[in-house]
Amino acid sequence: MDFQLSEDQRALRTGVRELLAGRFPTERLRAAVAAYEAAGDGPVLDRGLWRELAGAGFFSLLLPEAAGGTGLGPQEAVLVMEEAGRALLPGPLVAGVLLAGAVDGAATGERIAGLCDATAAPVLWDHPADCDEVIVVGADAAHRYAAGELRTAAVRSVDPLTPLARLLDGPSGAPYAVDVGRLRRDAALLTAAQQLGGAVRALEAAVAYARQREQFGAPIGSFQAVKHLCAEMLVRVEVARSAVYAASVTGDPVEVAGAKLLADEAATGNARDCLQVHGGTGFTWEADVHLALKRAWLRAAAWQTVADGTETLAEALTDGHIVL
Amino acid sequence: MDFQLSEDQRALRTGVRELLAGRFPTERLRAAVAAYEAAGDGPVLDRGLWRELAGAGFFSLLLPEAAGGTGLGPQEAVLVMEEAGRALLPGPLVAGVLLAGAVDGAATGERIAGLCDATAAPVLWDHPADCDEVIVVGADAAHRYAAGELRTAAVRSVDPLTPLARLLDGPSGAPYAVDVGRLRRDAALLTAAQQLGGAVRALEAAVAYARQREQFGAPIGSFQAVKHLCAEMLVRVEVARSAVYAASVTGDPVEVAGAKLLADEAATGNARDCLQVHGGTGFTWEADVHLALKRAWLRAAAWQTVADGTETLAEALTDGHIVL
Amino acid sequence: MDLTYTAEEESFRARLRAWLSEVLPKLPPKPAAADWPGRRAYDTAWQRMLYDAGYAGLHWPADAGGRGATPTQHLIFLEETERAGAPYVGANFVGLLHAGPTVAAEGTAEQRARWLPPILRGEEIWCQGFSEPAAGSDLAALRTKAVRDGDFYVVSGSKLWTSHAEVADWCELLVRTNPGAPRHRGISWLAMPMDAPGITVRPLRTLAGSTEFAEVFLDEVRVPVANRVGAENDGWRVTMVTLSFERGTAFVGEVVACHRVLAALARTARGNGRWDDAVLRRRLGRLAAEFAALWRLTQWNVSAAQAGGGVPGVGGSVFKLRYSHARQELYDAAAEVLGAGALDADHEWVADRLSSLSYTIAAGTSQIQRNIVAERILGLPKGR
Amino acid sequence: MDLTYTAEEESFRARLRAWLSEVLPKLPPKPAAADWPGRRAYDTAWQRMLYDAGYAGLHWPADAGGRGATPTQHLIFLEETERAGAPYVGANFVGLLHAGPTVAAEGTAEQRARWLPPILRGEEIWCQGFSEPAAGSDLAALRTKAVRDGDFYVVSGSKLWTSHAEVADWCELLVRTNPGAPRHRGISWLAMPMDAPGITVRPLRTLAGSTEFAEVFLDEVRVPVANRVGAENDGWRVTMVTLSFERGTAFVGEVVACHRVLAALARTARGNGRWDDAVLRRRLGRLAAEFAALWRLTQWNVSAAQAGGGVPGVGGSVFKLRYSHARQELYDAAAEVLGAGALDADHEWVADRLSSLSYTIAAGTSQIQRNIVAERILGLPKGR
Repeated sequence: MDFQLSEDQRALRTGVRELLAGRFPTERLRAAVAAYEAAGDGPVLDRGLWRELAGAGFFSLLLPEAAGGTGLGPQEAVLVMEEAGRALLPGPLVAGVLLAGAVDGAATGERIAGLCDATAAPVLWDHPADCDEVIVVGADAAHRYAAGELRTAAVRSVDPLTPLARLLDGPSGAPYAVDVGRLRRDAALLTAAQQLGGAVRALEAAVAYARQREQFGAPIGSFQAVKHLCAEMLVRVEVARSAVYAASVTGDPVEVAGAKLLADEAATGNARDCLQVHGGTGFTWEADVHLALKRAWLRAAAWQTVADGTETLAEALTDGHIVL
Repeated sequence: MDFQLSEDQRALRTGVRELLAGRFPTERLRAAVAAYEAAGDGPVLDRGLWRELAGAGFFSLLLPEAAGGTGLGPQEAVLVMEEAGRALLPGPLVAGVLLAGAVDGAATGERIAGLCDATAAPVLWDHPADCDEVIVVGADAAHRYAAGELRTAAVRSVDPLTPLARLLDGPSGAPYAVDVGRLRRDAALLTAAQQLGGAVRALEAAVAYARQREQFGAPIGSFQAVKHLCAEMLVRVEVARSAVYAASVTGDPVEVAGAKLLADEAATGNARDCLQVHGGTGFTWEADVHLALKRAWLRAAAWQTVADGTETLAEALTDGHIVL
Repeated sequence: MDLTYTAEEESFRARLRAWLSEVLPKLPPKPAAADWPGRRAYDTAWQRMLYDAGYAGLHWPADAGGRGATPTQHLIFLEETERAGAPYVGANFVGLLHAGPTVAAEGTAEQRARWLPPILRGEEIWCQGFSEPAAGSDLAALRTKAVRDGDFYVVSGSKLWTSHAEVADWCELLVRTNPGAPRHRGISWLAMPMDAPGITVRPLRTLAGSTEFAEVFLDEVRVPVANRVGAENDGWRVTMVTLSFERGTAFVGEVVACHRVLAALARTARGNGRWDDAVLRRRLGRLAAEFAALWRLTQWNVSAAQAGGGVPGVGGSVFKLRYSHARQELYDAAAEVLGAGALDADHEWVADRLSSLSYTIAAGTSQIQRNIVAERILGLPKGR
Repeated sequence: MDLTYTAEEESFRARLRAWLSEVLPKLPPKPAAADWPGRRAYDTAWQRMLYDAGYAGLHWPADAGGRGATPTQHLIFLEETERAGAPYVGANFVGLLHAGPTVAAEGTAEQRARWLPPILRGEEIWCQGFSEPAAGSDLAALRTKAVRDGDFYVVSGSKLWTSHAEVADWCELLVRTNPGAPRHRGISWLAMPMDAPGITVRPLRTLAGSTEFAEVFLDEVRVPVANRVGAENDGWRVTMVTLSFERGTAFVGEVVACHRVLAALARTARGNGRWDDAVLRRRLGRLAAEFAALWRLTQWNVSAAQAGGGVPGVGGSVFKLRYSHARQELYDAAAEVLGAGALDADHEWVADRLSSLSYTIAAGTSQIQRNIVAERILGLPKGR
């Protein structure tokens, strides 16, 4: 047993972190927010950036080398998604990774594929105007649509980096042959990894602010009330990280359910606490603190709700399905 | 509207507090614990104290003056029960107050009556060896038994001030004609009042200890972590107090349900936090901190569980039954 | 303990209800959120209607032009206007609830005559210039300085979180008049005319996307010394005195509103099937107990204020701690009821969820409130 | 990231399992909780069996008589013994897990030869004399003083929370040897023979009703200077060095036990109908995620220790914060499963619920742990 990152995995993480720091710094984050606000219902993603990410291997992570991929596995995909979550990178990233082998041009970033969870109510599709194609995934079957084939209603998204549309019709159109259970599991895992990254971002932001902001003649981070908020944020991160990484190793669907649950808690809880640490400053649009919270809400609603996750885990308890 | 204690109510509270400080100080509290531990399954209540309490009007609170009572109402009963809870006074007090008019000798303390909630699983009877008579209250009907008439199995009670026995038989014996809904409501209200008192006791103990105990060269109450625990304890007390007092005024069953819920939370939450403030000291038997927690658990299980209380409240929400 | 209202209180309530049912249908449509002049006009028109009907300054003392109502009457007023869907105090907030009472309590006869009647009649709007970028929780750290120059103070600095700055006539301003004195002893309270040269207002966008607040930059703004209320360097006390006027009514309308939202959540959940989820259902039941208790605690505090003892729990810190948390929980529950619909920013509950995030921060963070409760009520030692 | 065990690790596990299945059925019955001599005999007999089978001091370095096992092997050992229901380390705890490693790391050759072999063979039992009535969270405030008198220290004071004091042969004792020095610099580490005159042991009753701990009163107890480990006044460092030996295995058995309890809760709830309560059922599901993650975090920490980097999260503070809270939640959930049966003190889960109340207090309260995490991992400033 060696439950630590390998040398290669460490290098991958560092590489992705540096890539994103260079290609998607705060100015581009803010430009992405502005793009959404300016777009109406139009496209908002930066296609150039998308191709750059593809060029760096973002979307071919799970493709075998024979198919032009990197031949890496879920562990590496999770590390990349964690960094993407930490950078608040927008776009249908989970779809990008999971559909790279199924949708022409997705691996190279030439075309953008979407994934949509049809078990939610209402059914929401993210980045509708950016996607060239979308797979709508129900509980047991999936369907494939070209852009424009779906009737949708506009929704003003709570997350200013993730436009949404509501699907107006039930499943129809071309069936997409796929192991739906597996696809849903993988989508939950990669979403959990992004939540983990979001939780890390919120922790880092809170600690940096607590060190620098002074009130009552001292950095607020020297007060136990703030200190202890930050400590619990780290605890959430470490627990979620163990769960997400382990789920990427075992692929066990119950373990993925637990990982998604804990990563959702870490992302929303940390974003809330980060806001509290920032006080009034955090309540401003400019401080960017809200972006992590809104994204966390969005992801928590995708691919597994708390109710579904806890029921899955409860069932596994009596099934004798032992994760440990 | 004048939602404050009247002069008389203030005087009553002060009187009861002083009475209990004199008649049931810490030494007698500890003697009561020792009595339970020595008793095996035998009686543990101090009959002399019980008669003294009766003499002070404890059990005739709700009896009309014509029946030898004080002619006071639920508001006064709640104040007395709060003080009893604060003193951790043992015994079937709720039964004493509610059965004073129904059981001969109960009002004068000559005989001790018990009440037993038969909707719990298992059905537990407190102070079985002390009661001369007991009313077993089901969901819709109640039955009356003389001491010794019921088959019971011994239970080692988690609360060393409240011996318990488990009833072995279902309802039988003499039916007791009573408005069961009303009796259950009143029992829940008076139990909530004792929980409120227990929450106050825990708060007072925590604050006293936090002021006096020094670590790292300062009273631990000067550290925010301890300060904020204590502040939240006070918040729980004040919210529960408003709910319990208001429920005693309106008698609304939904309001009683809410009051019991919040008083249970205050009692158990405060006892837990009091223990945390006390650290290792609180973990000792001698510190008495545990007594409040164990009593809080016992009372939380009686007359209304969290599940039942929240369902009652939820139903009232859609019924348009507006408490406000 | 009496939760019934007196005949007088009931008759006050009946008259108010009758008046509301008569006037509310005639109100013009609400202006858009970003239409500040429209909002000012709407809010001040409502204030004028209250004035004409005898409800303006209900809780102000009679000698300040108010109605000298009891705290209970004020509670009834806030409860009934909220239930009836009457306009909020809006742009009149600072004038009616803070600057006005400050002038009433600490101003000279001339100052009272100048500033109070226009507030009551809805003719002048006030805003508040207290917080600064480096003075949030620690308000006494404020740096905006006022230097005496003859009959004027020359004021420079910046203020934050100022509502209605764009349309206000006056700003109640805390400034540092003695930089050498201990923090709390060098502050003065000034009424600054918002049309004075040197004032720049920059809207401040919140995480909800709206611009309910502004930053106010002050560059050598000249404020007459005659506009100072209270003695020079005594502004901290002047302000705290006013804050301590809390009569338990601060959140009456909000608690009523929370009850209404909660009932609507239950109805919606019944409608969309989520009510069958026992976890969500009991969560709503738990919140029903919470807001019922907060209503009773409100009545308790109002009664205590009416009895002359002031509001228990250091002017409402106990209440605010619990309420702000409960309100956030309410909107988290709303998100559960809405399911994925909670991602639609146009839904009223989603917008309110975003706003509710400020409740544990604004007007004293929960951390600061816990310090207050622990030190001033429980008597725990200051210091760490 | 590899969660499979190596062939070597699997063969270690297989041998251990085979041995456990052979010896455990032959164990004598467990002594009663209050039978201290019986417990000592039972625990030391088990230690002797481990010794004879080559499992004693598994994680000790070979040059101290241990087996030099990897952290992963130690994890496997703790996991398998817990699963098999083997005896706990019990009376051997302090010797094997703290005093022994201290002597191994800091003792002289003579001291190692004198004290280590009897620990491994189950011949001598150690207890710990660290905490004092006025030195709990703030251990460095300890006052028990040791005054040099020739070749002896004369020790007076009192110690608290000492397990197995009644039956121990030795006590690892922290004493103040230089009252004038800064708090952390005047402390020394002594091995005190428990049969020395002047020692009084008073059992300390816990809220669970048992007497798992004792107070130890020291009245001019003479301890040879030769029994000091490390330099005079260097005892704080000596102790901290040992505490930092954490290899992530501290809670292996407990996490395995929690999983077993959780599965039993689910079975019981299925049996008594409470499983139909979605609130309780999902609460158990939530706990399943929690303990699964804590198991993975354990494996993460053990792997980190094995890779030589030490345990992340300052030797397990992060883990302990979450685990102690989760374990308390587990027993609160158990009380829900039991319903009114949770008032029966004879039920195993009720007794364990009471014990679990100490988890957020013992070995560093959660408050202290959060300070450690915030200051030593996150680098937040000390001070308030």
